[in-house]
Amino acid sequence: MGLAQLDLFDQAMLLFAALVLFTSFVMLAQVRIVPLIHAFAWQGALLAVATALVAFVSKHPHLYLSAGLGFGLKALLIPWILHRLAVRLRIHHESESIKHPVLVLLGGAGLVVFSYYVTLPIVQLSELTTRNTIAVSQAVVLLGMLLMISRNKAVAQVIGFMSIENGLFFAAVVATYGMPMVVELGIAFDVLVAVVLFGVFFFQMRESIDSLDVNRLNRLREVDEALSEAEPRQ
Amino acid sequence: MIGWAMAAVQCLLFVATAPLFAGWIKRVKCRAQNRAAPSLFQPYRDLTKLLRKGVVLAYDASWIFRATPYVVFTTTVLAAAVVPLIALRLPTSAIADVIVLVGFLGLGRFFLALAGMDIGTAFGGMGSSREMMIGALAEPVLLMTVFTLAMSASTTNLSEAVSFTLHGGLVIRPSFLFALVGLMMVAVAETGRIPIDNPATHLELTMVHEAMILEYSGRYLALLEWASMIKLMVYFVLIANIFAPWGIASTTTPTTLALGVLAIALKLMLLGIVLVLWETVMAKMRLFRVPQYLGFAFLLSLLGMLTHVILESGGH
Amino acid sequence: MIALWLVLLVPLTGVVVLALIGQQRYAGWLNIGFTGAALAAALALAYGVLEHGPLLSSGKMLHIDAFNVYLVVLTAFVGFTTAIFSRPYMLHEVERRQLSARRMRLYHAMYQGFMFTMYAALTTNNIGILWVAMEGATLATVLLVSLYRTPEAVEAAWKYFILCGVGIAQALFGTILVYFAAARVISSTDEALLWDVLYDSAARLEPTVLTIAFVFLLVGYGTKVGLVPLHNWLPDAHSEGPTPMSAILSGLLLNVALYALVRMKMLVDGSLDSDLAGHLMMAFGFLSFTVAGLFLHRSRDIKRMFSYSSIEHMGLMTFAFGMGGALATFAALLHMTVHSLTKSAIFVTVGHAAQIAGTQSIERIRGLIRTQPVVGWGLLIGTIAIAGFPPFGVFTSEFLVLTATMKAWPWLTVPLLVGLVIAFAGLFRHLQPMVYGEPPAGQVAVRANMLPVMVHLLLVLWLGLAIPVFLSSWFSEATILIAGSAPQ
Amino acid sequence: MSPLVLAYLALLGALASAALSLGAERYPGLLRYGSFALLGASGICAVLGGAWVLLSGGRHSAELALGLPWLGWQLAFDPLSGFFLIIVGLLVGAVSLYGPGYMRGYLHRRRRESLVALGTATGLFVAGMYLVLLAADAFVFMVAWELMSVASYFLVAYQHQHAANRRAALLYLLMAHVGALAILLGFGVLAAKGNGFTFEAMRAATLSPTWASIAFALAFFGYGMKAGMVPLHVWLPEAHPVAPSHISALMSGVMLKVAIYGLVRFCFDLLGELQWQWGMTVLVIGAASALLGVLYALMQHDLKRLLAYHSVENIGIILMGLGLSIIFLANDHQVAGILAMLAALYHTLNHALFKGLLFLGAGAVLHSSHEADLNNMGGLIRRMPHTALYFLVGCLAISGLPPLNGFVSEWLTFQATLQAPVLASGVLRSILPVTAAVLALSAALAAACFVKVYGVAFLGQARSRHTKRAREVEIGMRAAMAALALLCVLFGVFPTTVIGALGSIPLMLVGQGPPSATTEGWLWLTPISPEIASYSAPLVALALVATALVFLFVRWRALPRRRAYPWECGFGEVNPRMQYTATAFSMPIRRIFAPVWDVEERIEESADSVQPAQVASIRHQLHIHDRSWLRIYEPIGRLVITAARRVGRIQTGSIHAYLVYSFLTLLLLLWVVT
Repeated sequence: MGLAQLDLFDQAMLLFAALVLFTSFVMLAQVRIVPLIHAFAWQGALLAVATALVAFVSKHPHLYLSAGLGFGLKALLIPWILHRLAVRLRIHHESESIKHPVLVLLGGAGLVVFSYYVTLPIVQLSELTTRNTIAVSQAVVLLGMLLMISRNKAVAQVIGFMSIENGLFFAAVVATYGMPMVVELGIAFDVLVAVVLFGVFFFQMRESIDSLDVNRLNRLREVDEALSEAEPRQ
Repeated sequence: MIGWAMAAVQCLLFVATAPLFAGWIKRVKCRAQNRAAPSLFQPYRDLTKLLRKGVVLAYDASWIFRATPYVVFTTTVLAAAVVPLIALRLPTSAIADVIVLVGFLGLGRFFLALAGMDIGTAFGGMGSSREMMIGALAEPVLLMTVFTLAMSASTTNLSEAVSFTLHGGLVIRPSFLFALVGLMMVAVAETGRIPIDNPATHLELTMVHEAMILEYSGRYLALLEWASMIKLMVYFVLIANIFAPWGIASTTTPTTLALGVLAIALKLMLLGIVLVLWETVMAKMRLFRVPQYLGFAFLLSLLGMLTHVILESGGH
Repeated sequence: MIALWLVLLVPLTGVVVLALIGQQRYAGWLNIGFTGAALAAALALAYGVLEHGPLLSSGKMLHIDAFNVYLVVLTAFVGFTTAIFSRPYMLHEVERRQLSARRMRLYHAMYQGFMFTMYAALTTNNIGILWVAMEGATLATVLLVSLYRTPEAVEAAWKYFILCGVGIAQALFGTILVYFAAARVISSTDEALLWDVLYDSAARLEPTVLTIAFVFLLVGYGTKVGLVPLHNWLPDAHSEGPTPMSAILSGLLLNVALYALVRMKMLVDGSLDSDLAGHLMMAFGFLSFTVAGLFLHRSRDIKRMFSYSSIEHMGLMTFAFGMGGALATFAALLHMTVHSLTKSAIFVTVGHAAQIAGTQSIERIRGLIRTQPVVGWGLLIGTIAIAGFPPFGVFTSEFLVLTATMKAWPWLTVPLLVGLVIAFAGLFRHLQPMVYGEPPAGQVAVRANMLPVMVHLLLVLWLGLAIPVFLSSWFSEATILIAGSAPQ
Repeated sequence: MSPLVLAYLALLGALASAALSLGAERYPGLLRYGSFALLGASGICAVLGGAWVLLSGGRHSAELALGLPWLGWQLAFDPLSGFFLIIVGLLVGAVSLYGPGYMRGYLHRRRRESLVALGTATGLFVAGMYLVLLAADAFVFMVAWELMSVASYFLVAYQHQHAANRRAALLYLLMAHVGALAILLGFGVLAAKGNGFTFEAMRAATLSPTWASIAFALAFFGYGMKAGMVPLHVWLPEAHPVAPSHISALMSGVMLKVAIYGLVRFCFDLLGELQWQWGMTVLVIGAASALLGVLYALMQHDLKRLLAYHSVENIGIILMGLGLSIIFLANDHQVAGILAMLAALYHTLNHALFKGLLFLGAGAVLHSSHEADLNNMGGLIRRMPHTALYFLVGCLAISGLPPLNGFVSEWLTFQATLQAPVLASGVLRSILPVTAAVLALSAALAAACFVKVYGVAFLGQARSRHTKRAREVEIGMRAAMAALALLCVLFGVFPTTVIGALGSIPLMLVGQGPPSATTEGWLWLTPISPEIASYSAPLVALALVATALVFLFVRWRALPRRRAYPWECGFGEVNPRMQYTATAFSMPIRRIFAPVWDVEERIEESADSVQPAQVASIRHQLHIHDRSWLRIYEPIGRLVITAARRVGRIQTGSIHAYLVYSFLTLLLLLWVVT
C-alpha cells in the first residue's frame, strides 16, 4: 500500500525512521569526536520519538516506557557520559582522517540496498504498518558495523557499537512492537554496563598505550615472525 | 635299510673321490698350459700331509676359529649326501631338497667368514667381506636356476627332479639351456675359480677364499681344502646329473649301479675339461666386475624362468 | 525447584558478598565455598531432574530438561574445581605481579558474576534472557581479561569486548527476528520468546524468517563459540587473562555459547524441512577444526596454543551437532563434557607451568618433568588426553564422531583425520620440549595444587573406559531431545 | 575354567605390575623384583592360555561392562589370538627374567630417570598388547591399540635428555597415530556396512569390491605403518634403538607382530572375500621391505639401529608370506594358500624369538661395555662367552641358516612361491619366482650383515677401552637369552610339531588345516607332499651334533697345538686398528647397491707440513641417509608448515580486520540463504 493511504502518524513515523537512517550516515561521515557524539545523541532522540509514535499508533502503552527508556539512555545519559569522557581524556578536539570517505558512504548506501533486499521476504510477511522500517533498522545495524570498521578512535568505535544497539532497538520496536519488558530491561541494563566498561577501558588504554588509537592494538597476532621460531618438524 | 646303506656308500664315495676330481682338473689344466702335471692323486698326498702336521693358532683365535673347519666340512658333506651321484631315490635325498642344500653351503660360508674375522687381521676381514658379497649375489642366481628346474619338474627334491628329466626323455627346453649356463657361472663363482677368484695365488689384493683361510694350518687346513674340493664336485655333479641325467641308476641292481658310476665319471671328466678351458681362456676379474658377471648370470636364470613360464607352461 | 533457584541465587549472593570483602586473603576460600554450594545445588537439581524429569518454573521463567541440566552440573563442577585451583594461584599472582586488593575484589566478584550468567543462560526459558545472559558473561569477564593491565591484556580485553559485543548484537537481531516470526503465530506475545512455547510451535514458524534469523544467531553465538573466522578474540582473551579465567572461558563459556546455538538450531530445524542450519554448522565447524589445527603449529604462547586447541574441539562439536543424527549428537554431548573437563585441567596445569618458568613463551618453558614431575606429567597426560588418545574420554567421542561421519559422509572422514593428525602434531611438537629435557638453571618448583587436574583427568579416564549409566541415560535423553532418537 | 581365565590373569598381571611400579621411586626393589615377577607370571599365563586355545581350537567370547553404554567391551579368544598371545607371552617372560639385571644400569646413575614411568609404561604396554589380541570389537581394539602405542611412546621418550630421542619419540607417536586413524577408518568402513562395531557384525558385512578394497587399503596402510613396512618404516629405526634394550626387544619382537596380527585378523577373518590384487600389493611391498630393510641394515654401525632395520626386513618376509597366501586363496588354491599362511605365521614366531634374543644380546653388550657402536667393539667373545654363544645362535637364526628356526620359515616361503605354476595367470606365475629371488637375495645379504655384526662385535680384538673392560652379564640376563636361544633351536629342529600345532589357525580362517605337512611323522616336514619337497631338520641337527662331538673329542684329546702371532705382512705388531671395521666390511655392497641410499662421503687429506707431497692425515666422513625420508616425509612436513604460515596471515592483530571478517561472514551468509 502506498504512502498516501497511511495516516499522518504513520507517515511521520516513517519520516523519523528515515531520519534515523540519515543520522547513521551523518555519523559515518563525521570525523570529529564531539559532533559525532551529538549525532549519536540525535539518533537516540529520533529513535525515542519514533518509538513513541509507534506506541501511539499501535496502542502499545508499554512502548511509551521503552521510548522513555531509550530517550533517557541513548539520547541523554550515554552521550553525556561519552562527552565527559572525551573531555576528561582531552580528545574532544581531535578529529581523524578516514581513508576514502566517499567510498565509505557509497558502501553505506549499498548496505541499505542490501538490507532491503535481505529483509524483503520478512517485509512481505508482516502486516504491521511499520514493516517497511525493518530494512531501515537492519541498515542501521550494518552501518554501525561499517562505522566501527572505518574508524581508528576507540570512542568512535564505541559510538558505532552503540548505534548498532540503536538499530536493534529500532528493529525490536518496528518489527514486533517491542520485546517483552523483562528483555527490554535486560538489554538496557547490558547497554548501560557496557558504556561504563567502555569508559573504564578508555582509561586503561590510555595508561597502557597512552593513546586511544585502536591501530596501536596489534601486538597479539600470528603473522610471520612466528615462523622464525617454528622449529623444523622433525 | 639297504637304501640307507647305499646312501652311506654313495656319500662316502662322493667324499672320497672329490680330491680325485680336483686332481683331474689340475692335471688337465697343466696339460692345457703346457706345464708338467702332478699325478692325479696329488691332492690325497697333500691332505694326508696336512693331516699329519701339527696346528699353529693365532693368539686371538677363539673357539669359532677352531670349530669352523669341522662345521664347513660337515655342511659340505651333508650337501654331498643329498646330491644324487650314481643312484636315485636314496633316503638321504629326502633329508634335504635343493633349497636346504643351498642353506648348507650358506652355513659353511657363514662360519668360514666368521673364522676369517676371528683373528683380527686385515686379510681375514677383507676375505670375509668379499666372500659374503659374492655369496650374497650368487645365492639368488643359484636359486633362480634351481627354481626353473623345480618349476618344470614341480619339485625341489633333487633326485625327483633328476628322475623327471631322466624319464621325461629327450625334451629340448630353452629354459634349461639358460639355467645351465647360469648355474655354471654361479658354480665358478661359488667355488672360487677364475675369473672370480684364483685358488692358486696368494696375491693380497685379489684373494678372497684364500684370505679367509690364511691363518689355518695342519688338520684344519686339510679339512677346509677337502671341503672345498667336495663343494666343487657337488656343483659339477649337480650340473651333470640335472642337465644330463642319462646313465644314473634309478634301480639298485649291480649293473645299473656300475653303469651309474661309469656315467658320472665320464660326465665329470668332460665337465672338468670344460672348466679348464674356461679358466684358461678367462682372466681374473677386478672385484667390482664380479657384480656384473653375476648380474649377467642372474639375467640368464631370469630368462630361463620367464621362458619356462611363457613358452613351456603357457598352456595349462 | 528450590535447588533450581539456589543454583541462581548462590552465585548472585556471591557477587554481592565478594564485591564487598573480596580483597581479603580468605576471599579465595569464600569463592570456593560459593561455587561448592552452587555445585551442591546443581547436583540436587540434577538428581531431581533424573527422578522426575524436566521441570518448568512457575511463570515459565526457568526451564530444565535433560540437555541443559547436565551442562549446569558440568558448569558447577568445573567452576568449583577451578575455584579450588584459583585460590593459591591468585595468591601467588598477587605476590608476583602486585595485583592490588581492589583487583582481587573485582576478580572474585566477577568470578561469581560469570558463574551466575552461565547458570542464567543455561536455565532460562526465555531466549531473550539467554541473550542477555550471554552478553552479561562478556561484561563479567572482560575486566578480568585486562586484570593485569599490561598493554597486551588491555588490547586482548578490548578486542574481546568489541568483537563479542558486535557478534552478540547480531544474535540479538536474530532473536528479534525469531520473536517476530513467533509473534505472528503465538497468541500472547509475552510468551513468544519462551523456549518451551517456541519449541512446541516451531513447526508453525515462518521458515524464511527463521533462516535469516539463524544466520544472525549463528554469527552471533558463533562468535562466542569461537568459530573461524569469528574466533579472533579467543586466543587473545585466553592468553592474556589470569589462568583460572582461561580455564572457565574454555571450559564453560564456549560450551554455553554452543548450547545456545544448538537450541536455536533445534528451533530452526523444527521450522525448516531442509537441514540448512545443520549444513551451515558443519561448514563452520569443519573450517574451524582445520584452521585451528594449523594455527597450533604456529603458536609461541602456551596458553594461545591450548586456546587454539579449544577452537579446534569446538569446531569438532559444532560439526557433530550440525551433522545431527543420534550417534553424532551423542558424541558431541560427550565431547562437550570431556573437552571442558580436560581443557580446564590443562589450563590449570599450564598456569603452574607458566609460574614455574616465569613466562608463557613456549620457547622458554623447558624441562618441566625434571623440575616438578607432577606438573610435567600432568601437562603431558592432559595433552595426550586432549589429543584423543585412549583410554581417555576424548577418544571415545572422537571415535563416535568419526564413525558417524563414516556412515553419513564417508568422504569427509579423510580431511577430518588429516585435521586430527595435523592438530596432534602441532600440539606435540611444542609440548615435548616443554615437558622433557633438562630444565634451565635455577628453575624451581612452585606451590601447585594439582588436585583439580587429577580429579578432572580421572573423570575423563573413567568416561573413556566406561560411561556410567546415569550419565549415558542423560546423554541419551538429551540426544532424543535434540536428534529425535537415541543411539544404539 | 576356560582359556579366557588365563588370558584375564595375564592381563591382570601386566596391569598389576604397572600399578606396583608406581611405588618404584621410593623402593626401586619393588620394580626390579615385584613388577618384573608379575610380568613373568603374566607371560606364563599368556603362553599357557594361548597354547590351550591353539591346541583345543574354538572361540571363547566374553563381554566386559566397559566401553560404550550400548556396547560393552567384546573379547574373543580363538587360535589366532592364542598363537600371538604365545608369542607375546614368551617374550614378556624372557624380558621379565632380563629386566631386573638390566635395571641396575639405571639405578646407579648420577641423574636417575623415573623408574615409575619405566615400570608403569612397561606394564601398560604389555597389557595393551594382550588386549589388542583379545579384542573382538573395533572400539576396544582401538583403545588397546592406542594404549599400546602411547605406553611404548613413553618408553621411547624415556631417556629424554637427548634431543634425538625426543625427536624419535615424536615421530613415533605421530606415525603411530596416523596408522591408528587409518585402521580406525578401515573398521569404520566395515562398521558402516555391517552396522555394528563388533567383529561379528563386521564379518556379516557385505561389501562391494570397491569398498572392500578401500577398507583393505586403509587397514594395510595402518597396520603396515605399525609393522614398519617400506616406505612407512622411518619411525622404526629411530624409535626402537632409543628405548631401553629390553623394551626394544618387546617393541621389535612383539609389537610389530601385533600389527601383523591385526592385518591377518582384518584380511582373513573380517574382510571376507579376498582379492588377488591385494595379495599382489602385499607381496610386492613385502619384497621391497625385505630387500631395502636388509640393505639399510648393512649400512648401520649402531647395533640396535641395525637390528631395527632387520625388523623391517623380516616384516617384509612375513608380508610376502601373507601376500602369497592371499593370492593363492583368492584363486581358490587352498593348499598353497594355507602353506603360505603357515610360513608367514611361523616366521612371525621365529622373528619374535631371534629378534628378541638379538636385542637382549645387544642390551647385554651395551650394559657391560657401554658401547652401542660396532666400530668400538671387538673381541667380546672372550669377555662375554655366554652372551657370545647365544648371540651367535640369534645371528644364525636371523640369517636363515639350517638347522635353526629362521631357515624353516624361509624354506616354507620358498616352497609357497614355487607353487606358482598352479596359478592361471601367467603374470603371477612369472612374478612369484622373482619375488622368491628377492627373498633369496635379502636372506643372503642378511647373512652378510650378521657376519659383519658378529665378526666386528664379538671376534677379533677389542677396539676401545670400554670393550676391553667388558664383563659377562649377570645370571638373569643370561638365562633370558639362553631360553630364547634354546627356543630358536627347538623350533628349528622340530618344525613338524610346530606346524601341526598351527594347524588350527587355517582351520579357523580358511576352513581346512594344513593337508599333508605332517603326514610323514615328526621327522619329516613335507609341506605339499614328500615327492615335491621334504626337509628333515632333526637328521641335519643330528649330523651337526655329531660334528660337535668330534670337535669336542678332538679338543679333549688336545692334539698338538701352538700359539703364534698371525701373519701381519711384516709390520711388527697386529693392532686392533688394522681390523676391518663394520663400515669397511659393508663397503663392497655399498658400492654395488649405491643408488639405494643417499650416501654422502667426504675424504679430507691434509698435506704434511714438511713435504707437501706427502699426506699427513686423512679424515673420512660417511653419512648414509634414508631416501624415503628425503623423498616423502620432509616434503609433507614443509607442506604443513607452509599451510600453517598461510593460515597464520588471517590473524593480523588488527581489530578492523577482525570486524571485517565477521561483517563479511554475515553478508556472505545472508546472501547465501536469500
